[in-house]
Amino acid sequence: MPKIGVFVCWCGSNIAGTVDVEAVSEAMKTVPGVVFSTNYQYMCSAAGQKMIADAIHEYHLDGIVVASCSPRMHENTFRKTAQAAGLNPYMVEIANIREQCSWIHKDKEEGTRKAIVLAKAAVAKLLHNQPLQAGTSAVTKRCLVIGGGIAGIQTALDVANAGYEVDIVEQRPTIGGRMAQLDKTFPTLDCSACILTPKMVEAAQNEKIRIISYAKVEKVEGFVGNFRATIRKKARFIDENKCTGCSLCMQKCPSKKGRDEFNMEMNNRPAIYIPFAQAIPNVAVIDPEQCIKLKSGKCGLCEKVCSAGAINYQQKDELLEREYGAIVVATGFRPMDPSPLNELGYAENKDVITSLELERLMNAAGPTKGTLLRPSDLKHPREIVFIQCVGSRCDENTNRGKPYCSKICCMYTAKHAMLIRDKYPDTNVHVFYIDVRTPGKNFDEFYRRAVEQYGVDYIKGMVGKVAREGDKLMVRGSDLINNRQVEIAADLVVLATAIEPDPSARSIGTMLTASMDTNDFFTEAHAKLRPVESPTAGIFLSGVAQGPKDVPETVAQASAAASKVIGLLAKDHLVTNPCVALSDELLCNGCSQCEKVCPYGAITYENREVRGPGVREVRRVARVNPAVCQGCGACTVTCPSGAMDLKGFTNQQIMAEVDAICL
Amino acid sequence: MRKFAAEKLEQLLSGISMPVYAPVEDGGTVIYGRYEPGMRLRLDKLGTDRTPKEVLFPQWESLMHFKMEGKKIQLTEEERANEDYVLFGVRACDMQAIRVLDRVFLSDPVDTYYAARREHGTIVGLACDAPGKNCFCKNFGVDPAQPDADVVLWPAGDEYFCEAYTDKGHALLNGWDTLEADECAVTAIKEEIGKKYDALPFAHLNLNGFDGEHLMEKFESPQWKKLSMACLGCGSCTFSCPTCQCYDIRDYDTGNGIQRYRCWDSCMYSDFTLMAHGANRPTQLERYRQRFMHKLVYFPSRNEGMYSCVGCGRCIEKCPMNLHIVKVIRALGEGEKE
Amino acid sequence: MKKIKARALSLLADGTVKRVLGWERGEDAFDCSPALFENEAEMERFVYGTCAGANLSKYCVKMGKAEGKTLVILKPCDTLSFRQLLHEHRVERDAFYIIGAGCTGMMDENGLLAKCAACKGKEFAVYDEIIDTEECRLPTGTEKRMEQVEKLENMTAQERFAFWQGELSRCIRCNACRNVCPACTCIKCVFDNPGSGVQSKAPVTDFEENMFHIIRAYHVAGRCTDCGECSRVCPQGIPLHLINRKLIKDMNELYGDYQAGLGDNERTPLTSFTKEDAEPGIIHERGNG
Amino acid sequence: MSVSNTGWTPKIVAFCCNWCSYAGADLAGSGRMQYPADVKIIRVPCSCRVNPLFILRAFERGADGVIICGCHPGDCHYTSGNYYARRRMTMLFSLLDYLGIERGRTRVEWVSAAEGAKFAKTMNEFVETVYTLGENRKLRDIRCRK
Amino acid sequence: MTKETLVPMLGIVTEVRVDTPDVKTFRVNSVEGGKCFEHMPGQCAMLSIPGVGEAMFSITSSPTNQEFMEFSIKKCGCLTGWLHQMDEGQMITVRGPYGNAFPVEEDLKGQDLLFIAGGIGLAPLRSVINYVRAKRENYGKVRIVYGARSKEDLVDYPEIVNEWCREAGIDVFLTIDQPQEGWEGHVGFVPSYVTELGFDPQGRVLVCGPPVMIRFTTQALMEMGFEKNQIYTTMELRMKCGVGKCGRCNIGDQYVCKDGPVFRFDKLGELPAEY
Repeated sequence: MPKIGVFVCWCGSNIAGTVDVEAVSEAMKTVPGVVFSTNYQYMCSAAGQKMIADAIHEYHLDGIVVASCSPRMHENTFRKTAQAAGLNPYMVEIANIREQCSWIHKDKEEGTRKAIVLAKAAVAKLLHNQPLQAGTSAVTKRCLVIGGGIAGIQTALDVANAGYEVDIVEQRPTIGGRMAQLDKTFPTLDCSACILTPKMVEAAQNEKIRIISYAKVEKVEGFVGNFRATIRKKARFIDENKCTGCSLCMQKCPSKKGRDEFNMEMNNRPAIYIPFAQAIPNVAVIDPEQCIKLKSGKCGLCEKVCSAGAINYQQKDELLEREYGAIVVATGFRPMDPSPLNELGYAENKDVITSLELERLMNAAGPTKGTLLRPSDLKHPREIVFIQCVGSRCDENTNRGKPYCSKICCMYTAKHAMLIRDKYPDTNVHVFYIDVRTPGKNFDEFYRRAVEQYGVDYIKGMVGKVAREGDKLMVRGSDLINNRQVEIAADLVVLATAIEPDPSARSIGTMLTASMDTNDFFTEAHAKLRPVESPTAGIFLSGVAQGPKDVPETVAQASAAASKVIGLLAKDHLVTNPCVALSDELLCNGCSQCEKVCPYGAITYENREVRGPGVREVRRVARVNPAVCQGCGACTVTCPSGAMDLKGFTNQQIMAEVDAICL
Repeated sequence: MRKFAAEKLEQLLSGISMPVYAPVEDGGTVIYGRYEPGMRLRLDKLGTDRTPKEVLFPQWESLMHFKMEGKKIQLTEEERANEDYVLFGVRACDMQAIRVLDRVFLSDPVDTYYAARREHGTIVGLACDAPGKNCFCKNFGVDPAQPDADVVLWPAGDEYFCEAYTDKGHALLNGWDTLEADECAVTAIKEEIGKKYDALPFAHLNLNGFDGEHLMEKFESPQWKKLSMACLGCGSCTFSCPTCQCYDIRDYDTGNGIQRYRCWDSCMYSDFTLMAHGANRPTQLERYRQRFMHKLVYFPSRNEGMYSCVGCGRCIEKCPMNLHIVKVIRALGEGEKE
Repeated sequence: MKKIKARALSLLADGTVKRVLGWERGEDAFDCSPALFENEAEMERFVYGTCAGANLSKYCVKMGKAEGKTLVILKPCDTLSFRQLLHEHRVERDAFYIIGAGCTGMMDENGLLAKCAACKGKEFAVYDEIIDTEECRLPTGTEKRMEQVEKLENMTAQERFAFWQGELSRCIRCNACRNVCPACTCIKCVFDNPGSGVQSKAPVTDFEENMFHIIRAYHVAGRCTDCGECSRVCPQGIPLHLINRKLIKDMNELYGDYQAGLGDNERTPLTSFTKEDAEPGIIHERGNG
Repeated sequence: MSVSNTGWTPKIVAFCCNWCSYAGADLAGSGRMQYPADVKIIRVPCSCRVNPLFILRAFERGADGVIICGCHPGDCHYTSGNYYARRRMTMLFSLLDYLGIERGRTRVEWVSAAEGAKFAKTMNEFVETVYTLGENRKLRDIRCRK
Repeated sequence: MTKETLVPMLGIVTEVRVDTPDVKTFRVNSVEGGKCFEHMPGQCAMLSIPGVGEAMFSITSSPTNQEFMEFSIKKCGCLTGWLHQMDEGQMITVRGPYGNAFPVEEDLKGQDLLFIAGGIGLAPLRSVINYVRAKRENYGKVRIVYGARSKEDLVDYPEIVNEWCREAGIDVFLTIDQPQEGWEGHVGFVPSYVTELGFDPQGRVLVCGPPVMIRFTTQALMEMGFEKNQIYTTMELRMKCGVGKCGRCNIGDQYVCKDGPVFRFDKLGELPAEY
C-alpha cells in the first residue's frame, strides 16, 4: 500500500477558524495508507513547503494530500514542492477545505467532519494515482493575431520585433480597427490617426508580419504550440499585388450608393472602394453585393480605368492553411445598437447619434469634413445633449443592455464636450450622467477642465425621453442634485452607447475552445494573476476582447500578451498535460464511438497486434494522441468497456472518491 | 404407507411449524420459495424455473466478514444455518441432484455452510405422475416414481400417498393427519409412471462410453466444435441446472469492512479460469466441453459412475439457442439404445 | 426455405462462400439452433422456418475472423444489427455474403415471439440478395412498439418501482441477455472486469440487479436496434427489451427519430448533440413522478 | 446541515467540472455563501467525464442525491463536453425515473465560474429536495449500511 | 490444517526478503506465533488480503522448519502487487495446506534426486530440497539444476551459494539465460544445460518452472533414458476454493488443488492437455 502523508493547512484562521485542523490531521492518521499527518499555519509558505519536503524524505512518502484552499489556487505550488522533493508531481491531491468547507460553514463541528471526509476522499483518490510523466511537443514559432486593431497591431509588432513571425487576420479590408475611426484621443487630445497610422505602416513594413486582411479564421485545430488554422481570404476582386491604391476606380465607379462603414454609414461610398485614405493594405475592394458587374455582368468600368490591371472579377475566396504556436485574440468591440432603447429615439431621429458617429462627424476625413453639422439638415447644432451609460450598467434582468460599465464613455464624452465647446463656443453642451468615472492618469484633471474651464453642463440624472418637436429634440430628464425635472430643447443628442464584443468573438471563442463570459468577453485564465491568457493554453487576450478598456490600456495589454506569446514561442518544446485519455488496447474493440465525441480529433484507429494474457491477435484499436488530447474525458464515458480512461481522473480514482464521500 | 386427501395438502403445509420451501409462483416463473398460506403451489410444474438446490446452496451467501485496521485484520465468520426447515415437493431428478451436491460438498473436507443447511432440512419428495417430453432421468439411474427423499408423496387423483424413509421423514410425517394406505395402489402408480416415461422421446439414451475409461476419446471427439458453435457462453444452463455447483468466492468492500461471499459461477463464462497469464480453457469450445465432460465423464469417473446430470430437462427448455445435453449425448454416444 | 437452401448450396459449391451460418434442425418444429455448415452433407440438416428466432448477427463478430467468405442468413430485423456492427467496425462487409431471408414472424412453443409482435417491418438494411419465400407476408405487428413502455410511463413511480423490482428480482445473472446482444461486443464487459471497479457476478442485492440492467441498457443506448433477443433468451422471462425501448423512445422524442442500424455510420443520439437539446430537467416535467 | 429527528442527514455528491462549476463553488466559498455540509464536491475535468457508473456507484454507497454541474451549454472549456453530458444525463435520469427511482435525487445544473451565488442557491435547493425525499432506499446496496 | 474449508486463519508477516527484482519471500507466522499449520513439501496455501483477493501459493519452507512458513511470491497481478507492498507486521489470511505433496516419504525415499527448476519454479522445490537436506540419510545423491533470466533473478541465491553448494552430497548447477558481467557460471537455458550435463537415467526427477521449460526439459530427460514415471512436476491452474469443489482447476477428472499440484509425468499424459 502506498505511503501517504497528509498536510492540513490552517490558512491562518481562514480554515482553522471553522475547522478543527488538529482533529482533522489526527483523524487522518487512522486512514489506511496514511503514514504521516500533520497541520500547519500556512502550508503554502516556505516553511510549510519545507515541512512537506522533509516528510516526503523522512517517511518515504509515495504521495501527499494537502488539505487547504482550492486546487485552483495552490495545486501547482504543491506539485512543485513534491517534485522538488523527488516525488512525482501527480502524486499530489488537494482536499479543498477552505472554499468548499471552512468558508461556507459556520459550525465548527460540522466543518471539521466535512473536512475529514474531503481529506479522506483525497487520500482514497491518491491511493489510485499513478505517477504521470508529462510529454513534450514542439512549438511552431509563429503567432496568429486575430484582429487588426490597435491591440492586434501592437501585439504583432512586439512579437515580430522579438524575431517571430506573426500573421494578422483582419475581417475588414484594412487594419486599424476602431482607433482608426476616432478623431482625437483623451486626455491628451492628440490626433488618433496621427499616432495610429505610423504603427499601421510599421506593421505593414515589418518583414516578420503578414497582414491577411478581408479574411476570417474559419477553423482552428490543434493545441498550444501546434495550432493549425484555416483562414478564408475573401475575394476582393482585386489583385493585391497590382493595385496601387490610386483610387481612380472609386471615382469612376457608377454604383455609389454603398453605405460607408468606416464613416458609420453616415455617407455613401462606391462599390469599389478603399475604406480610408491611410488604409493598410492600401488596396481597393469590390463590394459584390453592390457591384453592377458582379451582379449583372454589365459595367466593368473599373477594370477599364485600372492602369495596373488589378481588377479581377473572377477572383474566388482563398483558403490558407497556416500553422501557429500561439494565437492572440484581439477581436475588439463595436458600439451597441441603441435602437431597442425606444425612449431615446435613436432609430427614428437622425439627430440622435452615437458617440462613434460623432467622432466621424468631427473628423476632418469624416462625412462633414470635420465641421460639426447635424445629420438631418446639416445645420450647426447649438444645443447638444450627451447621454451617458446608454446600455451600460443595466440590470441584467431588464434586457436593456449590458450589466458592465463600458469604461471609456465618461472620458470620451468629456473629450467631445470639451472639443465642441472649444471649437464652437456658441454651442451649449449638457451631459446627463449617473456617475463620472475618471480613475486614470490625468483623467480627473481632464474632466474637471471640461466642467470648469469649458463650462460643460453636467447634469446628474437619467434621461426619460427624447422626442422630436419641430426641428428640436426635446430631452426630458431628471436632475438628481437639484431634485427636479429638466427639459432641454436640443439640436443634437449624442448617446454614449455601451461597447460590446465584436459579433465574431463568439464563434472564434468556440473555435478556439477559449472560454467566454456571458457577455461574450473572453475569460482570462486568472482574473488577477493571468489577465492576458485564456484558460485554454496557447490562446492570449489582447484589447477589448477581454473587457472594456481605453487605448493606453489596450496597448499595454497588447504588449503584455505579446510578451506571453514571446515567452511561449521562445521555447523549443512544451511540456504537455499528462492528464490525457489512454486506451487500453486489451479492452478496446475498435468500435469507434469515442472518436465521434472527441472535440480535438485526438483519437485515431489502427490495426495493431495486441498482446496480452492468452491474446495475440491483430485488432482495430483506438489510439489517443497525447499531444492533442486535452483531457476532457468525453471518450471515457462513450466507451462501454472502459477501455478508455483518463489519466489523473481515472474511473478508479473517481469511484474511490465517491466511495469515500458516501461512507 | 399412508395417504391423505389432496385438498388437505395446503392445510398440512400451513401446519408445519418450520419454514417450508415449496414450488411457488414468482412472476410467471416457478421457484422453491418460502411457502406462506394462500400462495399458489405449483406441484404440476416439471423442471421448475429455479431448482431446489438454491435452498441448500443459494446463488450467493456471505461466508465471513473482515475488518481492516492499519495492518490488523479481524475476522468474523458468518453464522451457519441453524433453523430446521422443510423442502417440499422435490422431484426424483432434483433429489438425485441433491445427492450429487452431497458428493461434492460433504466429501472431505466438508463444506460446513452447505452441511449445516443440509442437516437442518427435511426433504419431501414428489413422484412424477406425468413425466414430460424433456425428461430423461432414468438414463441416470433416477426413478421418477421414487424420489430418494426423507418423505415421498405420490399424487393419485384426489389423494396423496405418502411414506417416510428416514427419521427426519418419520418425525415430519408423524405430525400429519394421514390414513393407513395400501402399498399396492402405489405400486400401480409407479408402474403407470414407468409406462408414461418409456413413451418419452429422450427416455432411453445410450450412455455407453460415458465413463473414465473413455475420457480421452470423448475429450478428443471432433464433434465438440459443431456442438459448441452456437453456445453464447451464458450461464442459463448452469444456473438452471440442479447439480451445477461451481462457485466463486469474492470480496465486497462495504465501506465498513470486507464481506467475503460465495456466489454461483459458470464454467461457461469466459473468465471462469482466467488468470493473470491467460485461461486454460481459452475458447467456448473448451468451456462447453468442460461442462458436459464434467457431467457425463469426469464426475462419474470420480464418483463410482454417478453422473452429475440427472435428466431433469431444464437445459433443454432454458438454452436460448437450443443446445443441450441430449444433443451432446447423441452426438458423442453410440446411437439410440434399443 | 428450399430456395435459401438451394442458393446456399450453390454458393458453397461454386466457392463464393466457405461456410454457411444458418440454422440446424433439432428435435421438433420449434427446436433449431444456429449452426455452421461447411459442405453439402452438413447442409442436409439446414433449416429455415418459424423456429429461426435467433439473430445470427452476433455470431458474425467471431465468424468474420475466419478465412474466406461466410454466407449468413439474416432476417429483416437481423440486418439492422449487422449493419450496426458494420458501423462499429465489428464486422467486415467483405467477409460475408448476406442472404436476406423473408420472415413471417418467428414462433416458439408459446406462439409468436414477443419481439415479432412489435415487428419493425420487412426492409433489409444490408444484403447481397433477398430471398423472400412465396408465403412470406409482412407480419402485422400485433402491438404498437411503445405500447408497454407507455403503460409503464403512465404508472406512478411507486408502481413502476414495484413492477421492476418484481421483474428484476428474478434475474439470475446468467448473462444470456448480454451475451446474445449484438450490440454487446466488448472484448471484456465491465461487469467481468476486475479492474472496472463494478465487476459483479451474482445479483447479490437489489442494487446489483438494477445496476447491471441499467448499465447494460445504457451501454447499448443509441446502438440497440431493438432486436428483442435479450427478452427472448431470458430464462427468467424478464421483459428486458422494455428498458432498451424506453431509451429508444426517449431518444426519438427528444432528439429526433433514430433507428440504430440504418443510415451511413452517422453519430448515435448519444454521440451527437444540438445546442438546443432539452435540459435534463425535462424529465421532471412529464408524466408521473 | 439538515438534520431530521432521527439524526439522518442526506449525503449528496456533486460532480463539478473543473473550469466552471468547481470555480463557481470556489467563488461561493470566497463569497462566504452558506450551503449545507451534506454536499461534497468531486472535481472532474468536464461534466462529460461523469460516467453513469459513478452516479450509480454513489447511490450504491448510500448517496441520497447526485448533482452534476457543468459549464453553461456553449461555454464548455472543451467546446462540446457539456452537450454530451446533457444528453447522457437526460437519458440516464429518465431511465432511473422509469425504474421508479425518485426524480428529485438527480439533477444537472449549469453553473459558471462567475455564478457563486447560483451554486450556493442550487445546492441549497437540491439539499432541500433530497431532504424532503428522505433516505435513498430504492437504489442502494444494503451491504453498505453500517 | 485450517479447520474449516474456506474460512482462513490469520497470519502475520514477520519478515520480508527481497529475492529478485520481482520476487519477494515472506515469512509468515500465526498470530500466536509458530506455524499456521503443518504441511508436506509441495503443498500449497491460500493467502489473501481481504478486499484484494485470494490466491494459491506454494509453501517454500520445509516442513522440517518448526518456526515459520515461507512463501516466495512473484509480482504478477493485483494481489501479488499488494503483497509486495507489505511491510513486516502486516496481517494476512492463510488457509491450507492444500493439494498433495511430493512423495518424499514414499516413492522418493532412498532415491537419488535430480531437481530442475526455472525462475520462480524453485519455490515449491526449495521445500523439498530443504526437507531432503534435513533428512539426508533417507536419500541418495542430490543434484540441483537451477536457471533464471539473470543472476539477479535467481531466487534464494544466498541460500543456494552459502548452504546448498557447500553441503556434501549436493551438487548445484546454476545457469542464466544471457551472459552477464560478474557471472562466471554457465550461460544458457535450463533444458540445454540439462542435456549438456547429462544424467544417468536413474532415481527421481522433480521439475518445476515455466511450461516451456518443463516441456523441453522432460524431452531432454526422456532422450537420456528417463521414464515418465521417474519425473514429477507441479501444476499451476486457477484455484479458488482449494478443496476440489469450486470447479475451476480440474484437468480432466483431476482437481489440481486436491489431486495435484504434484503430478507424475505418466499420470499427466493420461489427462487432457488442458493446462
